[in-house]
Amino acid sequence: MDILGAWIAVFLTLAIFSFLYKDNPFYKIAEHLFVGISAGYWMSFNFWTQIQPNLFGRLWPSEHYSDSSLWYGIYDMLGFVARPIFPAGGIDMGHDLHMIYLFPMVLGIMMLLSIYKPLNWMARWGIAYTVGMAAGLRAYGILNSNVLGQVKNTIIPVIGTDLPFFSLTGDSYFNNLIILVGTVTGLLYFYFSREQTGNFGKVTKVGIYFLMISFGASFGFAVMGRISLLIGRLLDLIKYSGSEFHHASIWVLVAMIVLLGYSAYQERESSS
Amino acid sequence: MLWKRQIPIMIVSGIGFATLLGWFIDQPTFKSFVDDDATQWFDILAAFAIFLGGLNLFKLQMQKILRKKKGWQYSLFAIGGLIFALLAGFVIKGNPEAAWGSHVTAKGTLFKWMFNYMVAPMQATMFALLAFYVASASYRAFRIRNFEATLLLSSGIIIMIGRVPLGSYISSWFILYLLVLIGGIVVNSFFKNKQYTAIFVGAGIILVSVAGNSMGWPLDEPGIFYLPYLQEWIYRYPNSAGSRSIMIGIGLGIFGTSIRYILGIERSYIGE
Amino acid sequence: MNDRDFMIGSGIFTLIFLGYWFFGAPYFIVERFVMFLAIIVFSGILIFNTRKAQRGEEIFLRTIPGLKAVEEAVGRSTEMGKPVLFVPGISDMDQVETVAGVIVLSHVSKMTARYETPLNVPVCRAIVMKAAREACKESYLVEGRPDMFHEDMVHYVTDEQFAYAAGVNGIMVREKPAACIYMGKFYAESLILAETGNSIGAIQIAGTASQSQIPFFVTACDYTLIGEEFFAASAYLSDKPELVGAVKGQDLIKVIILALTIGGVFMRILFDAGILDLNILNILTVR
Amino acid sequence: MMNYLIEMILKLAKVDRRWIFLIIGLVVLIPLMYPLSLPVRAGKDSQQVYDFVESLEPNSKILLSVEYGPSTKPEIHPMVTSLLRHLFGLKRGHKVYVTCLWADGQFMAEEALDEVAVNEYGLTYGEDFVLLGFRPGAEAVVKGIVSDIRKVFTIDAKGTKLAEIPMMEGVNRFEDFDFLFSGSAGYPGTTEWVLFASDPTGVPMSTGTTSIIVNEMMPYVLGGQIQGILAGMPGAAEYEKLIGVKGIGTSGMDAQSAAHFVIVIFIFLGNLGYFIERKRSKKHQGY
Repeated sequence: MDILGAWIAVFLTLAIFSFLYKDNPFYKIAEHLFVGISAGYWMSFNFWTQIQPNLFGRLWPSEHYSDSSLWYGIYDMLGFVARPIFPAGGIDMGHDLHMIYLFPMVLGIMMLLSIYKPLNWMARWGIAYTVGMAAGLRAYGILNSNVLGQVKNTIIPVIGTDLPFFSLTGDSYFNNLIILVGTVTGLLYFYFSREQTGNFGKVTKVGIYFLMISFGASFGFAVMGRISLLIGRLLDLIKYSGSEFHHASIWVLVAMIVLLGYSAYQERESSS
Repeated sequence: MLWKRQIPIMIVSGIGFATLLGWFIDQPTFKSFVDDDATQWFDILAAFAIFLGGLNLFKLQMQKILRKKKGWQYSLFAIGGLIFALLAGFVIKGNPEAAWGSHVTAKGTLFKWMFNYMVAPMQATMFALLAFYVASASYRAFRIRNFEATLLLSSGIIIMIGRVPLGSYISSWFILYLLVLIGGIVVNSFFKNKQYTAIFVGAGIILVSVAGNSMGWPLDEPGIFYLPYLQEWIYRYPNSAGSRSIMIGIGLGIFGTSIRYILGIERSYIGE
Repeated sequence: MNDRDFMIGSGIFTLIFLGYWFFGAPYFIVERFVMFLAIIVFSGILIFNTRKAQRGEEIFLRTIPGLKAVEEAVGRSTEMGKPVLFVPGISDMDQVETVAGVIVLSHVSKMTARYETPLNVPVCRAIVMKAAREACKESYLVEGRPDMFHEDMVHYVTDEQFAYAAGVNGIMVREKPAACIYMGKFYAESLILAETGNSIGAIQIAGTASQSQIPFFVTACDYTLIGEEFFAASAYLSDKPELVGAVKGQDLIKVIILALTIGGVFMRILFDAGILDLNILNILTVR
Repeated sequence: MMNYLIEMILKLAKVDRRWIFLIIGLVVLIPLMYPLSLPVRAGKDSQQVYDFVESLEPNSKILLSVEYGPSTKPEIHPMVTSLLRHLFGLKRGHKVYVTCLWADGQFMAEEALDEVAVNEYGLTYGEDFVLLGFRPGAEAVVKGIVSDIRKVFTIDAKGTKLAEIPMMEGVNRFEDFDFLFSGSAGYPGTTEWVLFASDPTGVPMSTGTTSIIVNEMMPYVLGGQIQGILAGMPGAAEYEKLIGVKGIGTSGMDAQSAAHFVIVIFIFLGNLGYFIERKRSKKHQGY
């Protein structure tokens, strides 16, 4: 099973890399397979990590199980249909009984029902809940950390303490001044109610310079990170080229190059 | 209309206010809703919704196959992958010891096998494609077009080289000589006079050599020309300033937008 | 609501809150008072400016080139007879950026309806699919072209980040859209999308608040809405006074923030010199 | 000769990007097969993480949060294993609690613990380290851990009830930990820990992130909200150097250095071609 897996993994890896050459049947196979499998993967995964434990586990916890109650009667009926999802005697996920979780269940079922055109509007409630929740939670967190927190971090001494005037990589007045100027001018770039001309334009220009340095640095970091990932990928391929996997990487690579080369050759023939 | 418009707007405002105020209210039931349940509900809702998405994917790929649209053969892989993943998720466990529910993470199950040899390698390979793209993007985009682009390029290159071990072998004196040469190019394009350029470059080289000789050519001095130090300075100070201003801007943007949703000023996300 | 109502409303609110405070503020987390104040004041500014704009006061906003380009890009697709591709990011509706992306989509779909250009919106989350469909449907209805709308112009690909990127890549190289618009929350797939879009020669416009992805869009796209510009986009595109007013309000908040920063630095100097006995940093620290 | 050179540079500047792809691939592959072993110099931020871990009181409780998957494993995994080696190697009775915000993070955490805690140090599960496992919900999980860890995790990853795990005694909420290390590749990750856990409670934290999000984290590091940062694979290599155990991070550095230099050479050639081109077109316009 592991050797078969290694061969599949190698094929899929190289098939996706082949997109760098051009769009080709190998890539198309890998792409479609990836889309299909991952959709099914996340459907199953979310069901078993969200709906079953966190929703059903709260609605029918094993702690409160009794055969006589009507509520668990429904549960037993469901269990009759799908035992793995509704194991005998309630679900033991350590949750207490939370009837309030009927609300998300109703929202979820409404979401599913919205596939039927006349009930299309039902999805809106779920969307509305999501947006409302996100807005409320984010507004506080982001104002605290991204705005006030960063303002606080920008209030740094520029005179009057025992810091040195200049130190390349340590704290110094010069570096603090850079941070202060950069933050203020950068923020002014995002001031919309004024055209960026004249003196104001000059100030925002400085802001843009800081933004550009920051973009460049990000880009540099990105190059670094992406190369690291390629290193990881190639290390795997090197591992799979070993004899315990029957040299999977090498064989698949050769086969792919031959096939792609052959089709490129044929294309050239037919076009000439 | 009530069901389709007013109630969704009321849900957004109601939930939005509740989650926002929840940050300030120290009341156990309310607090646990805001801290825990609010996002949990969303996760449950999203877990329901993903089935809707899967159905849409299935429908579109099926249509492609039935109508024999161009490339329909590949859709077979998408449908096959989806069905395979759902089988592994809901029907075939593969490891009798793992219980339903924990089979999505337990060792030795078909689901885990699918993850290890299909999902993970494809995920990682798509990610690794970025190593190539980042190279070609930097090759194309890092052109000295104007001052801003030059800043972007310089900070990118300094970070790229300064952060890897090989970069720490580049003496600051080498960089100084390089700067003298670049200065020469600038002087040349500014004055368009070969004599000036020669004088500038000659004087620069002599100056750097004398200084280097008197200091004994230390690798990392003067520090501002030693790439590992310089990159640290760039990413700690000017880069931080730039990204901080973007951060504050984004923070205000998200805050303002969230408040707009909560107050019902902006409603077009549900088709108003 | 006019100014007077606004003043009366905020007066009543303040009175009620003072009363609540007077009675010991039960259940209130007092350490977060600074944040509470900030939210109230900033929201007040936003509401006030929104009202002001609704009354018809002229509000000037500087031009953002990327937003002007959206209409041009749609126009060019029409001329070339090729579709417009819109990617609303890979996050769910619980990210404010995604919601903002869907709002931009509602404007873009108005343009495609007007120009009768096909629109293709692959999405990564089913809830986003639902919301995007509603938004598009409404736009086509408003433009009087409900016949041109069909549900599957917004279609689900998969929840998996890179499978989604692979799928969108496939759409790009096979359908060759003339305009690719990326608006929403993006992660590592940003560069895969933007580079592929670049290789097929499409006009690319991006807008995102994902800080780490902005540089890629800046280098690989024709126009990029950076951070806050992206959130202002819906106001620009819709031209609705209440939204324009809110952007103006945000600008005022920015001025306050700048004043706070610079004033804070001075206060800190005075504090360090021992002249002022008030550490501004303690005030701004909210646990 | 000169003309020939110029022609070649111009040709190189317009080279099909697939040649770049091929060269990058080879430049990364070859050093991996034939390593050069360049030495590594530890930067300030890695040193800060190291020093902070060194300064932890004996018998500290450390929360390790795993937020990466197979796709970002090459960058973060070496950091996590090095940190574990450091913590256990100090032999000061530190206890490590591992949680995962990413589903696939649990596989990564299992691997790291098996490798270091079990195989290298022979430690006992439940007494020296525990894998609490993955819980879905992103920031909700973080907030849950802050308010009551036993509500989020009723059982650990092996299905044992928390009450039956000896080292869980006295651990009820986030504030009971002495230090948090987040190995983070994106959302949910370090940002959520800063916003919802470390900032509100004041428990110190460090982080190891992919290179790409370092930039986003730097303001937090400079503001003292995070104690040092391990930045990408070089950060991992630096930490490996600090604790004196070489690993994937160090061996990847050769390929990394080589690839960076090749990219810089490409950029240089591209600019050279661009300059020559621009000069020529100016001449043609008859300056």
